[in-house]
Amino acid sequence: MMVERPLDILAVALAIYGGAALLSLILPRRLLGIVYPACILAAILACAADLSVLAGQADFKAQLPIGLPSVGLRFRLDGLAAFFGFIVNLGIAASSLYGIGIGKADLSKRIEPFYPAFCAAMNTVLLADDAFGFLFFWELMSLSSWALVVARHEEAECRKAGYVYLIMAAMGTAALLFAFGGMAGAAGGYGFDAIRAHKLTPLISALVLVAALFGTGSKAGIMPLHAWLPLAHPAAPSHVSALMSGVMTKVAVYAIIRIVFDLLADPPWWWSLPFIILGAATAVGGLLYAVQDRDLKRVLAYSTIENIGIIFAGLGLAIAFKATGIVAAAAVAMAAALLHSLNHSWFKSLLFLGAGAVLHATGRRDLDGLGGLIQRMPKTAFFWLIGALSISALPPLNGFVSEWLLFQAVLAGPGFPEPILRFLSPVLGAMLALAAGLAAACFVRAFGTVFLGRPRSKDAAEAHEVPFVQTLAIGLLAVLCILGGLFGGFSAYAIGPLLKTLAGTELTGLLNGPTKLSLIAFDPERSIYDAPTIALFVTLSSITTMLFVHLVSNRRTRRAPAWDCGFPDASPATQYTASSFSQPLRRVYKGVVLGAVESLDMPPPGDLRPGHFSVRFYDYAWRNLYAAPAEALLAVATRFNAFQFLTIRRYLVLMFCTLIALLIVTAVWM
Amino acid sequence: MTHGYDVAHFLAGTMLVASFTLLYQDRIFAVLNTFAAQAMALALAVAWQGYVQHHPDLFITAAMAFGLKGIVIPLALNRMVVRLGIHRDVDQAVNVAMAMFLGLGLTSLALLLVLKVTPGAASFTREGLALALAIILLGFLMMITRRNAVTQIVGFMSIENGLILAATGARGMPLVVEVSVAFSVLIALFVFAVFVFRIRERFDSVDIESLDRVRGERR
Amino acid sequence: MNEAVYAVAGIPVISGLLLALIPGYRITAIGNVIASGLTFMASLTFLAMPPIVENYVILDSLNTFFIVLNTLVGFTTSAFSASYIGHEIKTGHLTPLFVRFYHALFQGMMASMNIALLANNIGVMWVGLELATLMTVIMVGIYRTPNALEAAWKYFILGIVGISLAFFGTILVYLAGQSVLGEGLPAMTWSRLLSSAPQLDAGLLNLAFIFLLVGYGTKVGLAPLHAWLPDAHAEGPTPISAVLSGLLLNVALFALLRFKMLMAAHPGALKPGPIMIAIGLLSLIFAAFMLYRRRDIKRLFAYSSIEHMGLITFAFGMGGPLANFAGLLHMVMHSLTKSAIFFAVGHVAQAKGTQRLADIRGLSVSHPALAAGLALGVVAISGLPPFGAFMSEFLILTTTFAREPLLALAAAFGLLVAFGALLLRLQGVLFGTPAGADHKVNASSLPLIVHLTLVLAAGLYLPAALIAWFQRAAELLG
Amino acid sequence: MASQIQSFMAQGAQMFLVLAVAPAAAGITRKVKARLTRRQGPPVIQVYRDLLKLIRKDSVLAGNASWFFRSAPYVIFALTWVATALVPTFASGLMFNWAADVVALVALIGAARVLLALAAMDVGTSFGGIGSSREMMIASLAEPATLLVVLTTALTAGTTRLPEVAQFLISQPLEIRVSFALAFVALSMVALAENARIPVDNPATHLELTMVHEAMVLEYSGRHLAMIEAAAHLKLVLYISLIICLFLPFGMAPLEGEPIVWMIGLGAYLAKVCFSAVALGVWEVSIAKMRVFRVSEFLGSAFVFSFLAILLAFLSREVLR
Repeated sequence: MMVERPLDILAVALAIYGGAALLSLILPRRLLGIVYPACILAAILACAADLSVLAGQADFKAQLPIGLPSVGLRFRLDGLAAFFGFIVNLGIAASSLYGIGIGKADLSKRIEPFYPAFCAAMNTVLLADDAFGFLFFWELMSLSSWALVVARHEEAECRKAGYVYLIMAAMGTAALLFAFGGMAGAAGGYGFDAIRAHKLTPLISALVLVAALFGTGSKAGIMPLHAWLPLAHPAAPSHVSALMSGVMTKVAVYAIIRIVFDLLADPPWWWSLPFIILGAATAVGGLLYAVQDRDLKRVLAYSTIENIGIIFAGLGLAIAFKATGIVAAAAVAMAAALLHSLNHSWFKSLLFLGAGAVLHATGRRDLDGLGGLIQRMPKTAFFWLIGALSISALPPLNGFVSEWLLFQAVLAGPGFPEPILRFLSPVLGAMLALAAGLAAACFVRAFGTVFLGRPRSKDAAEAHEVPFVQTLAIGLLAVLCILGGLFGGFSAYAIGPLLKTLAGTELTGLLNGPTKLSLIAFDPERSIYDAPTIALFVTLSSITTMLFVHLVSNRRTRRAPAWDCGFPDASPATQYTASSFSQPLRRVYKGVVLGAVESLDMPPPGDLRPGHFSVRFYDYAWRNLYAAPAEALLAVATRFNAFQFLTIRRYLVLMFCTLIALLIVTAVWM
Repeated sequence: MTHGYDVAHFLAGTMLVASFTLLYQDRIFAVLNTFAAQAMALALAVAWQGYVQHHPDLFITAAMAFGLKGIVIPLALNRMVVRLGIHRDVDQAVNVAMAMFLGLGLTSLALLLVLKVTPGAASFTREGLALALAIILLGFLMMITRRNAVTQIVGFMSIENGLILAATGARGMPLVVEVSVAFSVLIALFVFAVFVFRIRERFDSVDIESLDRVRGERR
Repeated sequence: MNEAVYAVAGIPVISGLLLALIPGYRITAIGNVIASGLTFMASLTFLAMPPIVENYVILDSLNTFFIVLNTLVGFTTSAFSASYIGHEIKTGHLTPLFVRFYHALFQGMMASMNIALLANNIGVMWVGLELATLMTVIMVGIYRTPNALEAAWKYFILGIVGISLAFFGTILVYLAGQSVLGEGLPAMTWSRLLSSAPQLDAGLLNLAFIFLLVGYGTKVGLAPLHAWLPDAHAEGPTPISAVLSGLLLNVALFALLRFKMLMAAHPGALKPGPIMIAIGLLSLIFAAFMLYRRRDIKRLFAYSSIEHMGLITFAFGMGGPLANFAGLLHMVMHSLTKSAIFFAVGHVAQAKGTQRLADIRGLSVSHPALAAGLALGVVAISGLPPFGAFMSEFLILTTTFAREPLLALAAAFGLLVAFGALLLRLQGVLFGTPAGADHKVNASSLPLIVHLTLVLAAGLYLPAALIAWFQRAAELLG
Repeated sequence: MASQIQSFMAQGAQMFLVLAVAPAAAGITRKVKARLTRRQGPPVIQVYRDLLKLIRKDSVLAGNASWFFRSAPYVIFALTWVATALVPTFASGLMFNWAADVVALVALIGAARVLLALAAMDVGTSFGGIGSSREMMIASLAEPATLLVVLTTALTAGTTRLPEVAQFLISQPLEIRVSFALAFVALSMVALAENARIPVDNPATHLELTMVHEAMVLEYSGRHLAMIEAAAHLKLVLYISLIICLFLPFGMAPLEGEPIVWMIGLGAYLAKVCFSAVALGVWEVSIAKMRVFRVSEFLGSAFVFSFLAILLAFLSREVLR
């Protein structure tokens, strides 16, 4: 068992995670809080190890004599694993920091023991270097997160969420089993190196593609497999939701990258089609649901789906470019996918932790019951605003960096030899543009209804700021979002070696732009985006304007009741609610892609009862791909159930028929 | 040697005929008598095998077949039928013609199957095997075409007759006697069980359908 | 001939007779545990023993481990039943007289199963299996409630018909062997038959295999022949359910495997693969669907046993070293896990005073330890890591997909449907606010812990010797 | 070095030029509209007066207006200003316009819009809600359309940097490209929508049920309102300059041009702006405002045009430059 140092550090980190999990099983309830500092420590160690590998780009292997006979349990830490390990552990650190702030009363044997286990599982998935180990830890990851989802088991919807989640996870694992089975072949070379060596027939490789897409897509929330995600992610405690949405989905992204770009070294160009099509559809579809939903955490979950769609689309472009030999563009697309995974993990964790803070402060998640929190919890509001702006892909924040790269990649589309791809890339561009617009709408709505305006409920009016560590956790993430936005060029440069291994080349244009920090997709003549300069510009000009205005004006400000076109002190109920905000969009998209039923009960003139307007949403995917099959299954089960109630004679008849059937078969056969 | 086989075949054939008769008898007493006849034929066949193969211990089996299945059990069942007052019941689940057709089909299937067996594969010739198989299948058929426990017992016993026939036919097969004893014990259990259910008056008739009254999950 | 073999076969017989004589259920319970423990000790020596091949006894790579497993589960189950039966007598479900029978029969059952496993003579193997069946029939009916009697009756009738068919199969095998090996003992000695398999008559073998498949398949509980299994599990005492699922099914399948080896060794004989695959898949999917409408917790897990037997049969039907290895592994994992589940279920049923799923709620609040045990058991049986069944199902599905994607799809479908049902019921039992009765029950969780630990350990690490045995057996299974 | 200084000057000049031109453009439009409707109309200079007046007046804030409400106007103004300053108008040799290519430019405008929509919701009045909800609906269609248009031209020019695009177009022989025609139409429609012009919105009314932009800024007053108004004017100029730069950049001075060339460029630019302002005025009086929910169809068609444009561009082009 030979190991170099980074793996040692990771082993220590894993040991801490595992130790925390085991310890928390025996600790008394009020001491359970210690798992969070432990997790932070482990996460920091792991991050250090991953960064050192990212910088060095050497890969380290280890093998334990356990696991599958004759294969053993193999670990490998290479650039890809390190990059995603960095994402994972940073997310863990933030969520754990938030977790420190959890009150003693909220600690429970149903959460704290599983939290470190979940963290450990996510790390080990990235490290696994054989099919068995990979799926082993993959399933452990699902299992531990399931336990966290059903932590609040008294609530029926949490139970339902957990149920659907674990079933989908099991289906995904089955699909991945198939993928690896196909790749390993009947002889069963389950080590990743053996899989790399093993060449596939076109049919098998097509099956593998489908299986892998299903397996990873169902975990990441690709439409139409996504319907479990808006149930499960919000059901968990907020700091766990942050992990599931911000980090666990990235593990799925890692899996598909590992399979497509590493294990099946050079995929054919048409492999990119499902990625691009599904990715684009998911990006827009996810937002359409996000912009309609009335539950804050569900909105975030749907927006996770959207971002996963963007990442998958980026991967699709990367595959296409790589397969058609346009490596420079492949590198750009790959960089977009990778950086978006990184950025999304940051702002999505931020937003979920912020939502957790809101939930903790007001006890409610429904947008229509919140409002005006910017007064009661200014820090959270400020950080959440930054998160919302970054996820809406606005410069100079980090969300825009990956978005920009992706558009650059799309613009390289005309280079495709295949007409289909030439046609698809502008479609993808349009979809991404649409997604960008909708994202802005979605988060204006979310931030506006939750933090701005006047409180729509007593809970919201009596909200209070959350403990310092929690705001600290959210704030640090906000800082990351800003830095990530300003120094996108640097991060693109940092993942250069990784891009070389995955896409074939790094972003060559970097560093020879006007400033060292400008982000350059191909070459300076073609495209530059320089966040620091823009930021500088904007700040300078806003400050100068402010100074100028204050110079000229008489700086006097009076407070008065809102004018509101002459309607004095209208009640908060007159504000636009989240559902009324999304009504125009609903009008635009209803029916086609969005299941929404509006019902209006307007009393006739003279009738004094109040009118009622209500909207119901349903997810098409849920109806057709989840509910319908489940009903069919139960119907079949009911049919079969008759076999429980036959008479003994009839059972004998069954037996007799079996015997005769088999006898006839043999009679025909031999 | 050959006429030894002829005799064996004659007896086996008689048993097969008896099975068919069992299949279309719908009066219980007639069923019992036919069964007794089949059992006697079996006893003779077994005894003959013992004589041909110079396996004296087969005579034990023969004696048991004769005594137990030829006389004791039919009488016991007779009394049971009388006590249960089911001697007029007609208990076919499928009508006789159907049953006969099925029986013919099964017999031909048995022959067809055994024809595949290479000749002389075993000292016990293919015809004997075919007959035994046919008797077994017919017994099974009888079990599933009759509703009433007594006739089911009879059906099972004729399966078992077929087995004993096959077993004794197979030259020098060890444990035959022990197995036949074991089977007799089984049958005794079977009969006893029916009696038990009757005596406990938990099931008002021995119709198996009613045994299923408290079934599975009907709570 | 080795005295350890005598011990494994003899200890249960003798102790069974003794237990029948001793009054007082406490002593008999302890005696039961001791006897099973001794048998287990004796069987442990097999692990360090060279293969034995004699006229009546065989000890080879296939059965060595299963005997050890058999005695081990017998031992743990006896320990569990000691605490279980105590509660049953307190609540008056059983009278001491019946408990005396019970313990005697328990030992007798173990004895006959060990004999069936050890037998080199196909006739003796048959006798062992049938004795085991009859004894379990009586055990199932021991509560003498209408349901129990009805279950026992169903089990009895289907069982004896199965017996007869299996016996006819045995006769046919003998006939096949007789023409090559001559009359008498050799033609019924499995090892001799195997060594001279290629000369045997293919037609007879095929015919024989069909009858054996239907006959022993009834014991295994394969789909159209399964009818006895759920009721027998649900109505009998829980230790018996554990033994039925954990051992009897295995032993029956083991007998079937012996004959499959015979078929595999004969080039001319029909390949049993397709038939086993078909029946296996049928059982798997059928049982999976049956799981949904269950209202009785023990019947639920009985159907899950059918499902897993189906999967195992499917694996052996696929054949090939990996699939066979996986099948053997899954047999072991299933018997350990399923008996563990029944231990948990038994205590749950006693604690809640009912077996109705609808009446068991919020167990994780009222009985955390039991709930954890049950949850771990279900996780393990559903083939989730870190438990052993994950490895076997991983191997089965991956290898099948590489060879026959559609079959793999069907198998996975069945497994997922079953998982859906089990998880649904598990969540129903564990979560929510507790409801219904809450009796005091002094559960001995040791057997449960032992089983789960073993399964967990197997999931992480398989001892080299076990792997070697299974790989050799897998070779022979073709 | 000399070019450095020159381009720096260009940049500075540009910043103040747009600032100076913006209100005038609005004023011209207003004047044209007035004249066409047989009214005298305010002088063009009036817009400047209004702005100064607003700045001087003291600002009245709603009781529950937060820090965000107060700081938003300045940021919005700054964002729009920077964005406008980065579009090459009279010369392509601006010092910093490499800092943001078209994609970034569109995003900057988007940022300003998002902040405005948020600010509108801060006070918590029904009209603020109406305004921002409609604004975001419009934006969700307008922004992608804009992106697609700029991408179309960028695709043809093989670069996303505006100066290069402009230079490329100048260097090309004059020819009508179908994709460009579509893109032009689309961008014009978007420009109307984005600048709250008829038929999408009417800047001149407070007709409650139809207003969008005005509804958002209802609560603003004094210097804050001045900032917002200025930003609106800038935005108009920004879109005009963008259209000019993308579709008719003729006369634009190259990086190392003689002062005389620059003068020509400046003149050309001003002429073009005036022309567009007049055109806008004419357009506004010659068409009626449409219902708010027809807007989606209007912009939807804009989106479709731009999509067709980029599709054609993709399929016609063989390989990248």
